[in-house]
Amino acid sequence: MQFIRLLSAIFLMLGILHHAANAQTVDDATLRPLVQALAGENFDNTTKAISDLVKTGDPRVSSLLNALGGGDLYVSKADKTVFLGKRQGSDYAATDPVTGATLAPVPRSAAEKIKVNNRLRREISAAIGGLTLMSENAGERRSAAEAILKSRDPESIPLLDRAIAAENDPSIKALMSQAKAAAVLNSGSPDDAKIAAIAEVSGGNSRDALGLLTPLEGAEGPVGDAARAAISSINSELAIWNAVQNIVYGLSLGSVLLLAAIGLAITFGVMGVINMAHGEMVMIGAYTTFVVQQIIRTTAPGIFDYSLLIALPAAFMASGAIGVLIERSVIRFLYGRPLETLLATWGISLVLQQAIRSWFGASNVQVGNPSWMAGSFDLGPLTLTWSRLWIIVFALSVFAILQLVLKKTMLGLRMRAVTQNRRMAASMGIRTPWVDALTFGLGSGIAGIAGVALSQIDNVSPNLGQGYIIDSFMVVVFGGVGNLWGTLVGAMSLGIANKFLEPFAGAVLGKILVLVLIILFIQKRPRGLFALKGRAIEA
Amino acid sequence: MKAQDTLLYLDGVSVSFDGFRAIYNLSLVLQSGEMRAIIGPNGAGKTTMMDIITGKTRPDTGDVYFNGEVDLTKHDEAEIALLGIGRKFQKPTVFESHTVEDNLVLALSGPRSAFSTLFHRQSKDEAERIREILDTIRLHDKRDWLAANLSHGQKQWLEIGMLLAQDPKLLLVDEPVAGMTDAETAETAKLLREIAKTRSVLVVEHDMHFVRELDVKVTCLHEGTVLAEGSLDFVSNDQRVIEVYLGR
Amino acid sequence: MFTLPARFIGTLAAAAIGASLAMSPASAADDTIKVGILHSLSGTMAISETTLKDTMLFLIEEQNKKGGILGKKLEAVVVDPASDWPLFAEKARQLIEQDKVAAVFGCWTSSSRKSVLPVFEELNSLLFYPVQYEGEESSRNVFYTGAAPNQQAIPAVDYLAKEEGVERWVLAGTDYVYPQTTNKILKAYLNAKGVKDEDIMINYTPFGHSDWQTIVSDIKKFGSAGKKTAVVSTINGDANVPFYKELANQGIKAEDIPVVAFSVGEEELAGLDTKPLVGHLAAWNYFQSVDADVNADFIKEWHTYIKNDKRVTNDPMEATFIGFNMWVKAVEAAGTTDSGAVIDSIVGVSVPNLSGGSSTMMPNHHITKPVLIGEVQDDGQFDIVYQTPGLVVGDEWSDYLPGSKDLISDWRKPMACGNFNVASGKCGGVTN
Amino acid sequence: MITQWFFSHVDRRGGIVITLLVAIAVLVPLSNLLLPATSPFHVPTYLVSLIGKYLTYAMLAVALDLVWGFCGILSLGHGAFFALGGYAMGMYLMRQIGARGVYADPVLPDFMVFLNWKELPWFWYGFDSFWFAALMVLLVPGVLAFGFGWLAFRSRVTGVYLSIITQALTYALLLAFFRNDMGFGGNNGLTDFKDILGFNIQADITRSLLFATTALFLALAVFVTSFIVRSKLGKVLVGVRDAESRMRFLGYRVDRFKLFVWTVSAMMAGVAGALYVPQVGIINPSEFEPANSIEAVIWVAVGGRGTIIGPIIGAVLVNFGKTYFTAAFPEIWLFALGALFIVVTLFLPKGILGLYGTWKSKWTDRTARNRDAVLPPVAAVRSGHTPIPEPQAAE
Repeated sequence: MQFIRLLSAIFLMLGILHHAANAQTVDDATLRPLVQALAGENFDNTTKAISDLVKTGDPRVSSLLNALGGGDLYVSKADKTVFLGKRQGSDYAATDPVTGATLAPVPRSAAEKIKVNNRLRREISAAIGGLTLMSENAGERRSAAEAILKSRDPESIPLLDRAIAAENDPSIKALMSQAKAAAVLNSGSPDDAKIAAIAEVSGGNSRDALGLLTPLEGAEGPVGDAARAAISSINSELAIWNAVQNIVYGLSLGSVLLLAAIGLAITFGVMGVINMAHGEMVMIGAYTTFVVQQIIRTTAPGIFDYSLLIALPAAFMASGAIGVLIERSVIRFLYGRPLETLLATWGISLVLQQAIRSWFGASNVQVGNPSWMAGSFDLGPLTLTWSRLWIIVFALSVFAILQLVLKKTMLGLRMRAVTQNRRMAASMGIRTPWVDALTFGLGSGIAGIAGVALSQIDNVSPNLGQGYIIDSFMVVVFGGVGNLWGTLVGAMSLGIANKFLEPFAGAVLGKILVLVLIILFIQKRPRGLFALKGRAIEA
Repeated sequence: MKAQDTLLYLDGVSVSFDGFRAIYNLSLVLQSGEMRAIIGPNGAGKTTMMDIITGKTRPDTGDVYFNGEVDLTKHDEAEIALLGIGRKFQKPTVFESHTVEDNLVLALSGPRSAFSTLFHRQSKDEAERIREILDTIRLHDKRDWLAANLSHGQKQWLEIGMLLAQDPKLLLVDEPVAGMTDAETAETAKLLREIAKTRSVLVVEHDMHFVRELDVKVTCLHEGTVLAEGSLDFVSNDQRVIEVYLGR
Repeated sequence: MFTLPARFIGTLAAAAIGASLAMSPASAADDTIKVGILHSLSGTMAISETTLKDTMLFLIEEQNKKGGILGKKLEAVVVDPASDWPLFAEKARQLIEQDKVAAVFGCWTSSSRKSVLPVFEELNSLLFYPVQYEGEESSRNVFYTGAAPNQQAIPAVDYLAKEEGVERWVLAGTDYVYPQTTNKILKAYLNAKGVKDEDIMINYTPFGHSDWQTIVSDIKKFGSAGKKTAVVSTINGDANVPFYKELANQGIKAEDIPVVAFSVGEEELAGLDTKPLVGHLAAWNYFQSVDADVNADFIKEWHTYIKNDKRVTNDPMEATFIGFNMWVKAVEAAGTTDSGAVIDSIVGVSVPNLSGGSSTMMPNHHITKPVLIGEVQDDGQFDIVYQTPGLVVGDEWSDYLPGSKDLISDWRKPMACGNFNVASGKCGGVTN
Repeated sequence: MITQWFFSHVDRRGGIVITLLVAIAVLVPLSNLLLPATSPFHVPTYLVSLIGKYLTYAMLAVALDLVWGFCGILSLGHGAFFALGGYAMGMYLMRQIGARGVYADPVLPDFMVFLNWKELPWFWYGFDSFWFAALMVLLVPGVLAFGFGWLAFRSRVTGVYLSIITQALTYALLLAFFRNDMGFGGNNGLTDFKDILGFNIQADITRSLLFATTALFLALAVFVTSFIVRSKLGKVLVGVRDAESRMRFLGYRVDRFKLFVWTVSAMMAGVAGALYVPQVGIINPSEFEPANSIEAVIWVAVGGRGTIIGPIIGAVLVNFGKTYFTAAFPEIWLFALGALFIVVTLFLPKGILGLYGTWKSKWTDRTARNRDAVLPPVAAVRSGHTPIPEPQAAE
């Protein structure tokens, strides 16, 4: 019922609005009580206050409502006056919402924010939408159209007609006609108009269209038929998109797995160290990101967007250094005894976890997304998030770089020499201990930069590593120990398999099925996807 | 020539590992009771041939028959071993954490199933046979040693001893005297000739002196196929053999 | 050749002796009352539980400043059950039998509570359990100071239906008992309110699930069917951060599809940039943002104790605070720490809670609390948008589950029964 | 006669351990039940169940060592068999609760009632009988191990590949048992047991009896293990461990031997789990955690693999350490535990017993050589070589 009432409120005010094409101003005396009313005891009063304000059609209203929505409107506890506030230390820098005159700053304890909940936010945006449909600013017009597309309010049809006529930005125009069609479908308009509208919406984003059409599905007569037809065609289109979505999501999951596993592909795959501390290397990378961001937040907030770029080398260094340390102090005594490495590295992982826990505390730390990683973009009806996309790109480039290092550099050459025939390499004058340390350091370092990426999508806590260690081993073994390409293909195929299973099996069963698949697959290929020719490097 | 009434019969056998032809159209026949020496430069496919016979590698084409009727390509290592083909590796592989005696016990012919071994107790004549073998391979006084502590030559012998214990119809011996002193080499040759009295033996060897001491029919392999066959003198006078060994 | 067996015997003996040493009260001063703290300090649950350990130490210190109880100082005995459920049972037994603690404050997950429950009943000791849980339990020896489903889930759903006009529901949870039960209760409740099954989507994910792409986009799909949709999240602590990050990135705004969570508090938000999440909701019995003097003081003292004014407070901390004070009051009333006496004296004890009112221990060993609903703010705090007018009594046996709707619990004598069946009039559950 | 047969199948160590276990099986319960709590020799109930728990872990370790130490199969999923055995026992104990559950449902366990299940799922049938449950304790892990092993060993999956798929196995089971729909009580698992074979599960007498049973079963496990190890089959296993392919060329069907010992070991683990549950009072999916299986491996390594009693020492030591540290320094105990593992690997590469084992076998070997008077130069040079080679996860 609440919902209907709020709609009717909006109808009402918009109804008035489109009489007043060019908004007339009202004097402050009439506006002030309305503004005061915004600080009502409950949300219903505030709702009413909003619609009253809108009725005045005064240009100041839209900015006022914006302020309200943004939570910049406060009311002083003492004399209950409403003012526009800005945080300033322990005070609010206050300005008069009506006149815009600057007032004496109000101590924060003496004022409280005017509460806004989701419902109010919706009403505000709808109201502003009505107010700003004819605005000069294209951005405002666009958001106005979007707002109406959501509220689907029939009363706004004539207003929209004029807006569309006046509009010269094609994209906004399209949006407006979408909004109009939506409104038409929601109104008592004649069938032919509705059928036209159905055609109109079917042209737009198929998922929104589905949302608009489903209510009509039950309707009889030509409208119902048109709706049903449109829906079925949209659904068939969506079916294809779902497959695409599974693949894209699968790749993104795959690249997360790849990132987690690729360091292990070196320490375990190439060196044969059953490195149970690998996850902790990832964790250290993530915490390095946190530290870097902390420093940036305090010293140079301006460059926060570049924090990750700074974190990458830092994380590589941090994890890499610790890796070298571990190799020199423990692992090097264990070559040729791979199973001991399992034991020792397990111990190391416990120590590292506890160290981080004692240092940074047991709870999650906050790692922020730089703006270029936040948000998403649409590919057809699919929503792809930037962070995921970047992680795919990142994972692949890490892989490529690693391949280059191994294939093209002197270090890589030596690494391969040592891992293939330690004694021979040594007798050829390669300082094997040095190479070992660097190799392990490289693997750990890579794990570290993986941590930077994972910190963007997962929570950063002392348990971070534990969450990835098993999957990482699965990937490396599935792909074939000692083969980087195997790791790549392994990660991607596991990711995609997971995503195709998830929709009908559910996340839990899906994961179980993937594990079973791995077990069965190993029966067919006892040496993994890309079995290494000749003497396989393995435990 | 037919597979019947031969002990080992390879005909037109070929195998290649991703492009590289290890064995190409190899044919070789071994009569029962015969000892044959296989020579040939490195990479001639000697070891691969043994792998094929013992079921470690499956040939791409060609027939491999044992006793005239058993198609070896259809069996795995264990089955082939039980058929009576014993193999000694180039690098001596004995069970280092077992004593000399236990190594022989494991090799000793007899039931091989899990349960029979679980409740197996050593019988008189088994003990007797072990004693014999220990004498033959001259390790009697070291029966309690861990195999790990034997010298290289002693390991070679222990492995031969294990072959005997297996009591095979056919022995495949891969470079038995590699890394042996001359004295040991001579001893080994003697030993093998002794063995050859009762069994067929296929010896792969580089060492010409040793082959000469064996003084048996020689087959020379090159690039996975038979280059020449006959007495050592005949083979070593063969022009192509000389080319292969001395290079052009 | 006996060196080895000797060593072996030695080991066993050492183990036995050492164990008894380890277990024997560490420097047992008789002029103190021992309080056991049974929260994981390592392993997966350390994230949530470590704070509660600190809270207990803080409360005990405060109490000692006031002179302790019955003229004796309180002494905390901290152990680490390491997120390992059987270890919880072992540690509980150790605290009670060896350290002779008067009461134990601890556990977070239901599994840990279930594993220690028999120990407390066998040894007749006291456990104060400070976390919201699925209900369906009432033990003579356990005091549930966290929320039962009716003190969290149902008011939240009501709010969404009334204030947000939600008609279509996604019940998303981690695949374990608390979400499963809560969702069962909610589904029954929603159906009772006339919501059709096709308007309810139930989805479960494994523990620590970190890849939410598919599910979030499914929620989007489900939400685009023309009816106002909301997500009721019983997703377990660890998986929340990636879930919200995905929500934010896929641009699901609270105005479009609000998410109300039962396991997300200030502590969890601490790991998140909340700007994109403004408006999503959580239902608790306490928020740090509660505007009450007692709360302000508590936060101030807490910050001075922990020497870090960034540290947040949250609902389980309040539950611990309430539980501890109830215990203190009950002990003082009974004049002894003896379990039996305390169990009798604690029912009806009423102490101030942090939201300005006061909470009372009910005969079913659950407590009365207000239910608050808050919207996430960009500063990682919650803005309280709704509060139940009165206090809600914790309902241990849900009225929406056929198995338990006839059950009540009342530990006062003479009934003293945890599962009294009003239908059959007998103690001891349903008899069908 | 029997004793003579018995001792012909265990070495001195084994014999002593077994006698020792039998001894504590008798003494500990007696001291717990008869001696007054004041007496210095009184073992409190708390310790009884605690040590009882250690012994079940020890049994798991022995089982693991049988496949890893003697056959070179590194299982990172043995916890799964342990847990399955535990669940079989747990289901029996659940059925024993009967109408004493909170909902007083005569048949359905509580968690089924509040999940609103109407009748018992088929796989719960029969568990009201102890002997059926006992059979399942052996069969469920046994059959799973057999099926798994049959696939894996036949297709010659070895080394880390095998280790990792065993881990996948236990991980998959973990996820599966978490699900309420599986009908095993979800993550809360099975708990709140009342009695076993009519004995109140919380009574001291029951605990003592359970302890005694555990000790005796551990003794049995030690006997079975040493019987296997000392038989010719044991020699074959070690052969497989050190040179698998050589074994094949000797005509042994390696896969069958592996399968045999693998299945036996799994059953042993199952029994351990079954004894664990009534003493701990709960079984839930966390027992399937891959970390638990890895810990078991660590017990064996610490104690010394390839020996029969090393695993027992390792299991008891590590778990005692855990009990002690988590109480003594709850904040930092992980440092201690982690350090322990690192130190053991670095300085006791073959575990606590390894030191001894190395020394001993060298000694016997040398005496053998001295007796043989002739000391071959090579042997002299290589006398530094440790006769117990690494059990290789793969040849």
